[in-house]
Amino acid sequence: MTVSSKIELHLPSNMEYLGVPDAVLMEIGSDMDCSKNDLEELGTSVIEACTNAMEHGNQLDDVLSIQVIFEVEGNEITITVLDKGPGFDFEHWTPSDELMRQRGRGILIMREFTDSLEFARHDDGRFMIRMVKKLKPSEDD
Amino acid sequence: MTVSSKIELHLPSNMEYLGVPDAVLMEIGSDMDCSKNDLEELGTSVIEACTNAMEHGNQLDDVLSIQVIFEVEGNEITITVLDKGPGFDFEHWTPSDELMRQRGRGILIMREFTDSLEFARHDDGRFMIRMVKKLKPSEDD
Amino acid sequence: MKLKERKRDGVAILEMSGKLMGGPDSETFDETLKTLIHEGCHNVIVSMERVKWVNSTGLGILISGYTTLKKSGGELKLLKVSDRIENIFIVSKLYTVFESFQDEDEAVQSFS
Amino acid sequence: MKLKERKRDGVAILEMSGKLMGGPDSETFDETLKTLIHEGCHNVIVSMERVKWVNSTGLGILISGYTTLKKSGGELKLLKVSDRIENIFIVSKLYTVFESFQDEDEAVQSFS
Ligand SMILES: Nc1ncnc2c1ncn2[C@@H]1O[C@H](COP(=O)(O)OP(=O)(O)O)[C@@H](O)[C@H]1O
Ligand SMILES: Nc1ncnc2c1ncn2[C@@H]1O[C@H](COP(=O)(O)OP(=O)(O)O)[C@@H](O)[C@H]1O
Repeated sequence: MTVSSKIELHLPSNMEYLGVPDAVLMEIGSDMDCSKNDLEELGTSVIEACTNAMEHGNQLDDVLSIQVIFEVEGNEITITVLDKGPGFDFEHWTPSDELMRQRGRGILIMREFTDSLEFARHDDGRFMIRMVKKLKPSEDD
Repeated sequence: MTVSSKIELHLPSNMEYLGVPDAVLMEIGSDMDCSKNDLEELGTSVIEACTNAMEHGNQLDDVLSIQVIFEVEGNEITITVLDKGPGFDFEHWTPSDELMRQRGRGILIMREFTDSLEFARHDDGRFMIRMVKKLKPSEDD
Repeated sequence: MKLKERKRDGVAILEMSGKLMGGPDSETFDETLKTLIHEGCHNVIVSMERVKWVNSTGLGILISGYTTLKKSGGELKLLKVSDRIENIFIVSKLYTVFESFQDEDEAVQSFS
Repeated sequence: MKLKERKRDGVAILEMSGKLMGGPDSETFDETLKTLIHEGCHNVIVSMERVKWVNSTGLGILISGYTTLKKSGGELKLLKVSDRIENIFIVSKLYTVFESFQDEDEAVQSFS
Protein backbone atom coordinates (compact mmCIF):
# COMPACT_ATOMS: atom_id res chain seq x y z
CA MET A 1 0.00 0.00 0.00
CA THR A 2 2.67 2.49 0.96
CA VAL A 3 4.63 1.91 -2.22
CA SER A 4 1.62 2.17 -4.46
CA SER A 5 0.42 5.50 -3.14
CA LYS A 6 3.66 7.44 -3.35
CA ILE A 7 3.80 10.43 -5.66
CA GLU A 8 7.09 12.18 -6.23
CA LEU A 9 7.74 15.63 -7.58
CA HIS A 10 10.98 17.39 -8.55
CA LEU A 11 10.93 21.17 -8.96
CA PRO A 12 13.57 23.75 -9.84
CA SER A 13 14.25 26.17 -6.96
CA ASN A 14 12.14 28.86 -8.50
CA MET A 15 9.27 30.35 -6.47
CA GLU A 16 7.27 30.45 -9.69
CA TYR A 17 6.62 26.75 -9.19
CA LEU A 18 5.44 26.90 -5.57
CA GLY A 19 1.88 26.36 -6.75
CA VAL A 20 2.69 22.93 -8.17
CA PRO A 21 2.96 20.93 -4.92
CA ASP A 22 -0.24 22.61 -3.72
CA ALA A 23 -2.00 21.68 -6.97
CA VAL A 24 -0.83 18.06 -6.67
CA LEU A 25 -2.14 17.88 -3.11
CA MET A 26 -5.49 19.44 -4.02
CA GLU A 27 -5.86 16.91 -6.84
CA ILE A 28 -5.04 13.99 -4.53
CA GLY A 29 -7.52 15.38 -1.99
CA SER A 30 -10.26 15.83 -4.57
CA ASP A 31 -10.75 12.06 -4.60
CA MET A 32 -10.69 11.70 -0.83
CA ASP A 33 -13.61 12.19 1.50
CA CYS A 34 -11.86 14.87 3.52
CA SER A 35 -12.29 18.27 5.10
CA LYS A 36 -11.46 21.04 2.64
CA ASN A 37 -10.11 23.08 5.50
CA ASP A 38 -7.69 20.34 6.58
CA LEU A 39 -6.55 19.86 3.01
CA GLU A 40 -5.90 23.59 2.60
CA GLU A 41 -3.97 23.72 5.86
CA LEU A 42 -1.74 20.93 4.62
CA GLY A 43 -1.43 22.74 1.28
CA THR A 44 -0.31 25.90 3.03
CA SER A 45 2.21 23.84 5.00
CA VAL A 46 3.72 22.20 1.94
CA ILE A 47 4.03 25.61 0.29
CA GLU A 48 5.92 26.84 3.38
CA ALA A 49 8.21 23.81 3.38
CA CYS A 50 8.95 24.24 -0.33
CA THR A 51 9.52 27.99 0.08
CA ASN A 52 12.14 27.22 2.74
CA ALA A 53 13.72 24.40 0.74
CA MET A 54 14.06 26.63 -2.33
CA GLU A 55 15.16 29.76 -0.48
CA HIS A 56 17.14 28.71 2.58
CA GLY A 57 18.13 25.28 1.30
CA ASN A 58 18.94 25.72 -2.38
CA GLN A 59 19.51 29.50 -2.19
CA LEU A 60 17.07 29.99 -5.09
CA ASP A 61 19.62 28.45 -7.44
CA ASP A 62 17.20 27.06 -9.96
CA VAL A 63 19.67 24.54 -11.29
CA LEU A 64 19.20 22.82 -7.92
CA SER A 65 15.94 20.96 -7.53
CA ILE A 66 13.82 20.25 -4.51
CA GLN A 67 11.99 16.97 -4.15
CA VAL A 68 8.50 16.60 -2.72
CA ILE A 69 7.11 13.18 -1.82
CA PHE A 70 3.42 12.62 -1.09
CA GLU A 71 2.38 9.39 0.63
CA VAL A 72 -1.27 8.61 1.16
CA GLU A 73 -2.52 6.00 3.57
CA GLY A 74 -6.22 6.14 4.14
CA ASN A 75 -6.94 9.67 5.28
CA GLU A 76 -3.39 10.33 6.44
CA ILE A 77 -1.00 12.19 4.18
CA THR A 78 2.74 12.35 4.76
CA ILE A 79 4.73 14.92 2.82
CA THR A 80 8.52 14.99 2.69
CA VAL A 81 10.44 17.92 1.20
CA LEU A 82 14.16 17.57 0.46
CA ASP A 83 16.69 20.22 -0.49
CA LYS A 84 20.42 20.28 -1.19
CA GLY A 85 21.38 22.87 1.40
CA PRO A 86 23.10 22.80 4.80
CA GLY A 87 19.92 22.64 6.89
CA PHE A 88 19.76 24.55 10.18
CA ASP A 89 19.86 24.00 13.88
CA PHE A 90 16.18 23.18 14.22
CA GLU A 91 16.49 21.85 17.75
CA HIS A 92 17.48 25.25 19.03
CA TRP A 93 15.40 27.36 16.71
CA THR A 94 12.94 29.68 18.42
CA PRO A 95 10.67 32.09 16.59
CA SER A 96 10.65 35.81 17.24
CA ASP A 97 7.53 37.01 19.03
CA GLU A 98 7.57 40.45 17.40
CA LEU A 99 4.06 40.56 15.88
CA MET A 100 5.06 42.87 13.01
CA ARG A 101 8.19 40.97 11.99
CA GLN A 102 8.39 40.50 8.23
CA ARG A 103 9.63 36.92 8.19
CA GLY A 104 9.93 33.91 10.46
CA ARG A 105 6.41 32.50 10.40
CA GLY A 106 6.81 29.46 8.15
CA ILE A 107 7.72 26.89 10.78
CA LEU A 108 5.06 28.20 13.15
CA ILE A 109 2.40 27.89 10.47
CA MET A 110 3.50 24.36 9.57
CA ARG A 111 3.44 23.36 13.25
CA GLU A 112 -0.07 24.72 13.68
CA PHE A 113 -1.42 23.17 10.50
CA THR A 114 0.02 19.64 10.71
CA ASP A 115 -0.16 16.79 13.23
CA SER A 116 3.58 16.24 13.25
CA LEU A 117 6.58 18.05 11.83
CA GLU A 118 10.07 16.69 11.80
CA PHE A 119 13.42 17.87 10.45
CA ALA A 120 16.23 15.48 9.63
CA ARG A 121 19.14 14.82 7.35
CA HIS A 122 18.55 12.18 4.68
CA ASP A 123 21.12 9.38 4.26
CA ASP A 124 22.18 10.91 0.95
CA GLY A 125 23.04 14.19 2.68
CA ARG A 126 20.00 16.21 1.69
CA PHE A 127 18.09 18.23 4.28
CA MET A 128 14.61 16.96 4.90
CA ILE A 129 11.40 18.13 6.46
CA ARG A 130 8.56 15.70 6.96
CA MET A 131 4.99 16.51 7.91
CA VAL A 132 2.02 14.29 8.63
CA LYS A 133 -1.64 15.23 8.76
CA LYS A 134 -4.69 13.05 9.17
CA LEU A 135 -7.50 14.69 7.27
CA LYS A 136 -10.88 14.70 8.94
CA PRO A 137 -13.81 13.39 6.89
CA SER A 138 -15.68 16.10 4.99
CA GLU A 139 -18.75 15.92 7.24
CA ASP A 140 -16.75 17.65 9.95
CA ASP A 141 -16.29 20.83 7.93
CA MET B 1 16.66 28.04 -19.17
CA THR B 2 15.83 24.46 -20.13
CA VAL B 3 17.24 23.03 -16.92
CA SER B 4 15.52 25.53 -14.69
CA SER B 5 12.04 24.97 -16.06
CA LYS B 6 11.91 21.21 -15.81
CA ILE B 7 9.32 19.65 -13.53
CA GLU B 8 9.38 15.92 -12.94
CA LEU B 9 6.64 13.70 -11.61
CA HIS B 10 6.64 10.01 -10.62
CA LEU B 11 3.32 8.24 -10.22
CA PRO B 12 2.32 4.69 -9.34
CA SER B 13 0.57 2.90 -12.23
CA ASN B 14 -2.84 3.46 -10.74
CA MET B 15 -5.49 5.23 -12.82
CA GLU B 16 -6.60 6.97 -9.63
CA TYR B 17 -3.66 9.32 -10.11
CA LEU B 18 -4.31 10.26 -13.75
CA GLY B 19 -5.56 13.65 -12.61
CA VAL B 20 -2.19 14.60 -11.14
CA PRO B 21 -0.26 15.30 -14.39
CA ASP B 22 -3.26 17.28 -15.63
CA ALA B 23 -3.35 19.30 -12.40
CA VAL B 24 0.40 20.02 -12.66
CA LEU B 25 -0.03 21.22 -16.24
CA MET B 26 -3.03 23.43 -15.38
CA GLU B 27 -1.02 24.99 -12.54
CA ILE B 28 1.96 25.67 -14.83
CA GLY B 29 -0.40 27.14 -17.41
CA SER B 30 -2.17 29.34 -14.88
CA ASP B 31 0.90 31.60 -14.84
CA MET B 32 1.30 31.69 -18.60
CA ASP B 33 -0.51 33.98 -20.97
CA CYS B 34 -1.97 31.16 -22.99
CA SER B 35 -5.13 29.87 -24.59
CA LYS B 36 -7.20 27.83 -22.14
CA ASN B 37 -8.29 25.64 -25.01
CA ASP B 38 -4.71 24.84 -26.02
CA LEU B 39 -3.80 24.08 -22.43
CA GLU B 40 -6.75 21.72 -22.04
CA GLU B 41 -5.88 19.94 -25.30
CA LEU B 42 -2.39 19.34 -23.99
CA GLY B 43 -3.87 18.21 -20.65
CA THR B 44 -6.08 15.70 -22.43
CA SER B 45 -3.02 14.47 -24.33
CA VAL B 46 -0.90 13.97 -21.23
CA ILE B 47 -3.77 12.05 -19.61
CA GLU B 48 -3.89 9.78 -22.70
CA ALA B 49 -0.14 9.24 -22.63
CA CYS B 50 -0.20 8.41 -18.92
CA THR B 51 -3.20 6.10 -19.35
CA ASN B 52 -1.22 4.15 -21.97
CA ALA B 53 1.98 4.15 -19.91
CA MET B 54 0.14 2.80 -16.86
CA GLU B 55 -2.05 0.32 -18.72
CA HIS B 56 -0.12 -0.94 -21.76
CA GLY B 57 3.35 -0.15 -20.44
CA ASN B 58 3.28 -1.03 -16.74
CA GLN B 59 0.25 -3.35 -16.95
CA LEU B 60 -1.39 -1.43 -14.09
CA ASP B 61 1.16 -2.90 -11.70
CA ASP B 62 1.16 -0.08 -9.19
CA VAL B 63 4.55 -1.02 -7.80
CA LEU B 64 5.89 0.21 -11.16
CA SER B 65 5.93 3.94 -11.58
CA ILE B 66 5.59 6.11 -14.62
CA GLN B 67 7.59 9.30 -14.99
CA VAL B 68 6.24 12.52 -16.46
CA ILE B 69 8.57 15.39 -17.35
CA PHE B 70 7.29 18.88 -18.12
CA GLU B 71 9.64 21.33 -19.83
CA VAL B 72 8.58 24.91 -20.41
CA GLU B 73 10.30 27.24 -22.84
CA GLY B 74 8.39 30.40 -23.44
CA ASN B 75 4.96 29.32 -24.63
CA GLU B 76 6.13 25.89 -25.74
CA ILE B 77 5.62 22.92 -23.45
CA THR B 78 7.30 19.56 -23.98
CA ILE B 79 5.97 16.59 -22.04
CA THR B 80 7.73 13.24 -21.85
CA VAL B 81 6.08 10.15 -20.36
CA LEU B 82 8.16 7.07 -19.56
CA ASP B 83 7.05 3.57 -18.60
CA LYS B 84 8.80 0.29 -17.86
CA GLY B 85 7.02 -1.83 -20.47
CA PRO B 86 7.96 -3.31 -23.84
CA GLY B 87 6.59 -0.47 -25.97
CA PHE B 88 4.90 -1.28 -29.27
CA ASP B 89 5.48 -1.13 -32.97
CA PHE B 90 4.43 2.49 -33.34
CA GLU B 91 5.79 2.82 -36.86
CA HIS B 92 3.31 0.31 -38.15
CA TRP B 93 0.43 1.15 -35.88
CA THR B 94 -2.78 2.17 -37.64
CA PRO B 95 -6.00 2.98 -35.88
CA SER B 96 -9.26 1.21 -36.59
CA ASP B 97 -11.78 3.34 -38.44
CA GLU B 98 -14.80 1.67 -36.82
CA LEU B 99 -16.61 4.70 -35.37
CA MET B 100 -18.20 2.74 -32.52
CA ARG B 101 -15.02 0.91 -31.41
CA GLN B 102 -14.58 1.00 -27.65
CA ARG B 103 -10.84 1.62 -27.56
CA GLY B 104 -8.03 2.81 -29.81
CA ARG B 105 -8.51 6.58 -29.76
CA GLY B 106 -5.69 7.71 -27.47
CA ILE B 107 -2.95 8.12 -30.07
CA LEU B 108 -5.34 9.81 -32.49
CA ILE B 109 -6.40 12.31 -29.84
CA MET B 110 -2.78 13.05 -28.90
CA ARG B 111 -1.88 13.56 -32.57
CA GLU B 112 -4.76 15.97 -33.06
CA PHE B 113 -4.11 17.93 -29.88
CA THR B 114 -0.32 18.37 -30.04
CA ASP B 115 2.13 19.87 -32.53
CA SER B 116 4.42 16.87 -32.48
CA LEU B 117 4.23 13.38 -31.04
CA GLU B 118 7.13 10.98 -30.95
CA PHE B 119 7.69 7.49 -29.56
CA ALA B 120 11.13 6.18 -28.68
CA ARG B 121 13.07 3.99 -26.34
CA HIS B 122 15.07 5.80 -23.66
CA ASP B 123 18.76 4.90 -23.19
CA ASP B 124 17.87 3.28 -19.87
CA GLY B 125 15.44 0.91 -21.62
CA ARG B 126 12.19 2.61 -20.69
CA PHE B 127 9.53 3.27 -23.32
CA MET B 128 8.96 6.93 -23.98
CA ILE B 129 6.41 9.16 -25.59
CA ARG B 130 7.18 12.82 -26.13
CA MET B 131 4.77 15.54 -27.13
CA VAL B 132 5.30 19.21 -27.87
CA LYS B 133 2.71 21.96 -28.06
CA LYS B 134 3.14 25.68 -28.51
CA LEU B 135 0.33 27.37 -26.66
CA LYS B 136 -1.27 30.33 -28.39
CA PRO B 137 -1.57 33.55 -26.38
CA SER B 138 -4.87 33.90 -24.52
CA GLU B 139 -6.14 36.68 -26.82
CA ASP B 140 -6.68 34.06 -29.52
CA ASP B 141 -9.26 32.13 -27.52
CA MET C 1 -16.36 9.19 -11.41
CA LYS C 2 -19.59 9.33 -9.42
CA LEU C 3 -23.20 9.04 -10.54
CA LYS C 4 -26.29 10.57 -8.97
CA GLU C 5 -29.54 9.37 -10.42
CA ARG C 6 -32.90 11.09 -10.69
CA LYS C 7 -35.92 10.79 -13.00
CA ARG C 8 -38.00 13.30 -14.94
CA ASP C 9 -40.98 12.32 -17.12
CA GLY C 10 -39.79 8.74 -17.31
CA VAL C 11 -36.30 9.79 -18.39
CA ALA C 12 -33.36 8.93 -16.13
CA ILE C 13 -30.91 11.75 -15.55
CA LEU C 14 -27.49 10.60 -14.41
CA GLU C 15 -25.45 13.40 -12.93
CA MET C 16 -21.87 12.41 -13.47
CA SER C 17 -19.04 14.05 -11.57
CA GLY C 18 -15.28 13.70 -11.30
CA LYS C 19 -13.10 12.11 -13.93
CA LEU C 20 -14.46 9.61 -16.45
CA MET C 21 -11.85 6.98 -17.23
CA GLY C 22 -11.42 3.25 -17.54
CA GLY C 23 -11.33 0.72 -14.73
CA PRO C 24 -14.03 0.84 -12.04
CA ASP C 25 -15.93 3.62 -13.81
CA SER C 26 -16.93 1.18 -16.52
CA GLU C 27 -18.58 -1.18 -14.07
CA THR C 28 -20.34 1.63 -12.18
CA PHE C 29 -21.85 2.91 -15.41
CA ASP C 30 -22.81 -0.49 -16.85
CA GLU C 31 -24.46 -1.60 -13.62
CA THR C 32 -26.47 1.60 -13.38
CA LEU C 33 -27.72 1.24 -16.95
CA LYS C 34 -28.58 -2.44 -16.46
CA THR C 35 -30.65 -1.62 -13.39
CA LEU C 36 -32.47 1.15 -15.26
CA ILE C 37 -33.24 -1.14 -18.20
CA HIS C 38 -34.42 -3.80 -15.78
CA GLU C 39 -36.79 -1.21 -14.28
CA GLY C 40 -38.11 -0.46 -17.75
CA CYS C 41 -36.29 2.86 -18.15
CA HIS C 42 -34.52 2.98 -21.52
CA ASN C 43 -34.06 6.69 -22.02
CA VAL C 44 -31.08 8.17 -20.26
CA ILE C 45 -29.49 11.61 -20.11
CA VAL C 46 -25.94 11.83 -18.81
CA SER C 47 -25.40 15.28 -17.35
CA MET C 48 -21.69 16.06 -17.66
CA GLU C 49 -21.55 19.53 -16.12
CA ARG C 50 -19.45 18.36 -13.19
CA VAL C 51 -17.15 16.04 -15.14
CA LYS C 52 -13.64 17.44 -14.99
CA TRP C 53 -12.24 15.42 -17.85
CA VAL C 54 -12.77 12.31 -19.94
CA ASN C 55 -10.06 10.16 -21.44
CA SER C 56 -10.42 7.90 -24.46
CA THR C 57 -11.16 4.94 -22.21
CA GLY C 58 -13.96 7.03 -20.71
CA LEU C 59 -15.32 7.65 -24.21
CA GLY C 60 -15.46 3.87 -24.60
CA ILE C 61 -17.68 3.68 -21.52
CA LEU C 62 -20.15 6.13 -23.04
CA ILE C 63 -20.11 4.26 -26.36
CA SER C 64 -20.79 0.98 -24.66
CA GLY C 65 -23.67 2.57 -22.71
CA TYR C 66 -25.05 4.06 -25.91
CA THR C 67 -25.00 0.66 -27.60
CA THR C 68 -26.62 -1.09 -24.63
CA LEU C 69 -29.51 1.38 -24.50
CA LYS C 70 -29.96 1.37 -28.28
CA LYS C 71 -30.32 -2.41 -28.20
CA SER C 72 -32.98 -2.16 -25.50
CA GLY C 73 -34.93 0.29 -27.64
CA GLY C 74 -33.84 3.44 -25.80
CA GLU C 75 -31.21 6.11 -26.18
CA LEU C 76 -28.36 7.80 -24.32
CA LYS C 77 -28.07 11.55 -24.72
CA LEU C 78 -25.67 14.07 -23.23
CA LEU C 79 -26.29 17.25 -21.28
CA LYS C 80 -24.01 20.20 -20.47
CA VAL C 81 -20.83 18.88 -22.03
CA SER C 82 -17.97 21.30 -21.30
CA ASP C 83 -15.86 22.83 -24.06
CA ARG C 84 -12.93 20.67 -23.02
CA ILE C 85 -14.91 17.45 -23.40
CA GLU C 86 -16.80 18.59 -26.51
CA ASN C 87 -13.45 19.06 -28.18
CA ILE C 88 -12.68 15.38 -27.60
CA PHE C 89 -16.04 14.37 -29.09
CA ILE C 90 -15.18 16.44 -32.13
CA VAL C 91 -11.71 15.06 -32.85
CA SER C 92 -12.94 11.51 -32.29
CA LYS C 93 -15.98 12.18 -34.54
CA LEU C 94 -18.27 10.89 -31.79
CA TYR C 95 -20.30 14.12 -31.90
CA THR C 96 -22.06 12.49 -34.85
CA VAL C 97 -23.24 9.69 -32.55
CA PHE C 98 -24.36 11.40 -29.36
CA GLU C 99 -27.18 13.90 -29.25
CA SER C 100 -26.07 16.67 -26.91
CA PHE C 101 -27.96 19.49 -25.15
CA GLN C 102 -27.12 22.46 -22.98
CA ASP C 103 -30.64 22.77 -21.58
CA GLU C 104 -32.18 20.06 -19.41
CA ASP C 105 -35.81 20.75 -20.40
CA GLU C 106 -34.91 20.45 -24.06
CA ALA C 107 -33.03 17.23 -23.43
CA VAL C 108 -35.96 15.67 -21.56
CA GLN C 109 -38.51 16.84 -24.15
CA SER C 110 -36.42 15.39 -26.98
CA PHE C 111 -37.49 11.93 -25.85
CA SER C 112 -41.23 12.58 -26.18
CA MET D 1 0.59 37.94 -8.10
CA LYS D 2 -1.06 40.69 -10.13
CA LEU D 3 -2.57 43.99 -9.08
CA LYS D 4 -5.37 45.94 -10.71
CA GLU D 5 -5.91 49.40 -9.31
CA ARG D 6 -9.04 51.50 -9.09
CA LYS D 7 -10.26 54.33 -6.85
CA ARG D 8 -13.50 54.95 -4.93
CA ASP D 9 -14.10 58.05 -2.79
CA GLY D 10 -10.39 58.71 -2.55
CA VAL D 11 -9.63 55.19 -1.45
CA ALA D 12 -7.45 53.01 -3.65
CA ILE D 13 -8.72 49.49 -4.21
CA LEU D 14 -6.05 47.04 -5.29
CA GLU D 15 -7.50 43.88 -6.75
CA MET D 16 -4.91 41.24 -6.14
CA SER D 17 -4.96 37.94 -8.01
CA GLY D 18 -2.84 34.80 -8.23
CA LYS D 19 -0.42 33.70 -5.53
CA LEU D 20 1.06 36.12 -3.02
CA MET D 21 4.61 35.11 -2.18
CA GLY D 22 8.08 36.54 -1.84
CA GLY D 23 10.37 37.64 -4.65
CA PRO D 24 9.04 39.93 -7.38
CA ASP D 25 5.65 40.27 -5.65
CA SER D 26 7.26 42.34 -2.94
CA GLU D 27 8.57 44.91 -5.42
CA THR D 28 5.30 45.07 -7.34
CA PHE D 29 3.39 45.82 -4.15
CA ASP D 30 5.89 48.32 -2.70
CA GLU D 31 6.13 50.26 -5.96
CA THR D 32 2.35 50.48 -6.24
CA LEU D 33 2.01 51.80 -2.68
CA LYS D 34 4.82 54.29 -3.16
CA THR D 35 3.15 55.68 -6.27
CA LEU D 36 -0.18 55.96 -4.44
CA ILE D 37 1.40 57.78 -1.50
CA HIS D 38 3.20 60.08 -3.93
CA GLU D 39 -0.19 60.88 -5.49
CA GLY D 40 -1.53 61.70 -2.04
CA CYS D 41 -3.55 58.52 -1.63
CA HIS D 42 -2.86 56.93 1.76
CA ASN D 43 -5.90 54.76 2.25
CA VAL D 44 -5.74 51.42 0.52
CA ILE D 45 -7.98 48.36 0.37
CA VAL D 46 -6.44 45.14 -0.87
CA SER D 47 -9.18 42.97 -2.33
CA MET D 48 -8.07 39.36 -1.99
CA GLU D 49 -11.03 37.56 -3.54
CA ARG D 50 -8.97 36.26 -6.42
CA VAL D 51 -5.84 35.37 -4.43
CA LYS D 52 -5.37 31.60 -4.54
CA TRP D 53 -2.99 31.38 -1.64
CA VAL D 54 -0.52 33.39 0.46
CA ASN D 55 2.64 32.04 2.02
CA SER D 56 4.39 33.48 5.05
CA THR D 57 6.66 35.55 2.82
CA GLY D 58 3.52 36.97 1.25
CA LEU D 59 2.25 37.90 4.72
CA GLY D 60 5.49 39.86 5.14
CA ILE D 61 4.64 41.85 2.03
CA LEU D 62 1.28 42.85 3.49
CA ILE D 63 2.89 43.74 6.81
CA SER D 64 5.47 45.92 5.13
CA GLY D 65 2.72 47.64 3.14
CA TYR D 66 0.70 48.16 6.30
CA THR D 67 3.67 49.79 8.02
CA THR D 68 4.47 52.01 5.04
CA LEU D 69 0.92 53.35 4.85
CA LYS D 70 0.65 53.79 8.61
CA LYS D 71 3.80 55.92 8.56
CA SER D 72 2.35 58.11 5.82
CA GLY D 73 -0.79 58.64 7.90
CA GLY D 74 -2.99 56.15 6.07
CA GLU D 75 -4.07 52.59 6.45
CA LEU D 76 -4.15 49.27 4.64
CA LYS D 77 -7.32 47.18 5.01
CA LEU D 78 -8.32 43.87 3.54
CA LEU D 79 -11.39 42.85 1.56
CA LYS D 80 -12.86 39.43 0.77
CA VAL D 81 -10.20 37.30 2.38
CA SER D 82 -10.93 33.61 1.68
CA ASP D 83 -11.31 31.04 4.47
CA ARG D 84 -7.98 29.52 3.48
CA ILE D 85 -6.12 32.80 3.86
CA GLU D 86 -8.06 33.95 6.93
CA ASN D 87 -6.89 30.79 8.64
CA ILE D 88 -3.29 31.89 8.11
CA PHE D 89 -4.04 35.33 9.55
CA ILE D 90 -5.49 33.61 12.59
CA VAL D 91 -2.61 31.24 13.37
CA SER D 92 -0.09 34.03 12.82
CA LYS D 93 -2.18 36.38 15.01
CA LEU D 94 -2.10 38.99 12.25
CA TYR D 95 -5.91 39.21 12.29
CA THR D 96 -5.37 41.56 15.23
CA VAL D 97 -3.46 43.93 12.94
CA PHE D 98 -5.44 44.05 9.71
CA GLU D 99 -9.00 45.33 9.54
CA SER D 100 -10.85 43.01 7.21
CA PHE D 101 -14.19 43.28 5.39
CA GLN D 102 -16.36 41.09 3.22
CA ASP D 103 -18.32 44.00 1.76
CA GLU D 104 -16.65 46.65 -0.42
CA ASP D 105 -19.02 49.50 0.52
CA GLU D 106 -18.37 48.89 4.17
CA ALA D 107 -14.64 48.79 3.61
CA VAL D 108 -14.67 52.10 1.71
CA GLN D 109 -16.93 53.80 4.27
CA SER D 110 -14.71 52.67 7.12
CA PHE D 111 -12.16 55.29 6.02
CA SER D 112 -14.56 58.24 6.27
N1 LIG E 1 15.17 24.00 4.41
C1 LIG E 1 15.87 24.84 5.17
N2 LIG E 1 17.22 24.93 5.05
C2 LIG E 1 17.94 25.79 5.82
N3 LIG E 1 17.39 26.57 6.75
C3 LIG E 1 16.06 26.53 6.95
C4 LIG E 1 15.24 25.67 6.18
N4 LIG E 1 13.97 25.84 6.60
C5 LIG E 1 14.00 26.76 7.57
N5 LIG E 1 15.26 27.20 7.79
C6 LIG E 1 15.71 28.19 8.80
O1 LIG E 1 14.65 28.41 9.72
C7 LIG E 1 14.32 29.79 9.77
C8 LIG E 1 12.83 29.96 10.06
O2 LIG E 1 12.05 29.55 8.98
P1 LIG E 1 10.58 30.07 8.79
O3 LIG E 1 9.86 29.96 10.09
O4 LIG E 1 9.98 29.36 7.64
O5 LIG E 1 10.70 31.63 8.48
P2 LIG E 1 11.43 32.41 7.29
O6 LIG E 1 11.66 31.46 6.15
O7 LIG E 1 10.49 33.51 6.95
O8 LIG E 1 12.70 32.92 7.89
C9 LIG E 1 14.76 30.35 8.43
O9 LIG E 1 15.02 31.72 8.49
C10 LIG E 1 16.01 29.53 8.16
O10 LIG E 1 17.11 30.08 8.83
N1 LIG F 1 3.10 3.06 -23.57
C1 LIG F 1 2.71 2.02 -24.35
N2 LIG F 1 3.26 0.78 -24.18
C2 LIG F 1 2.87 -0.26 -24.94
N3 LIG F 1 1.92 -0.17 -25.90
C3 LIG F 1 1.33 1.02 -26.11
C4 LIG F 1 1.68 2.18 -25.35
N4 LIG F 1 0.93 3.21 -25.79
C5 LIG F 1 0.15 2.72 -26.76
N5 LIG F 1 0.37 1.40 -26.97
C6 LIG F 1 -0.27 0.52 -27.98
O1 LIG F 1 -0.96 1.32 -28.92
C7 LIG F 1 -2.33 0.97 -28.98
C8 LIG F 1 -3.19 2.17 -29.29
O2 LIG F 1 -3.20 3.07 -28.20
P1 LIG F 1 -4.37 4.11 -28.06
O3 LIG F 1 -4.60 4.78 -29.38
O4 LIG F 1 -4.05 5.00 -26.91
O5 LIG F 1 -5.69 3.27 -27.75
P2 LIG F 1 -6.03 2.26 -26.57
O6 LIG F 1 -5.11 2.54 -25.45
O7 LIG F 1 -7.45 2.55 -26.25
O8 LIG F 1 -5.86 0.89 -27.15
C9 LIG F 1 -2.62 0.30 -27.64
O9 LIG F 1 -3.71 -0.59 -27.71
C10 LIG F 1 -1.32 -0.40 -27.35
O10 LIG F 1 -1.24 -1.63 -28.03
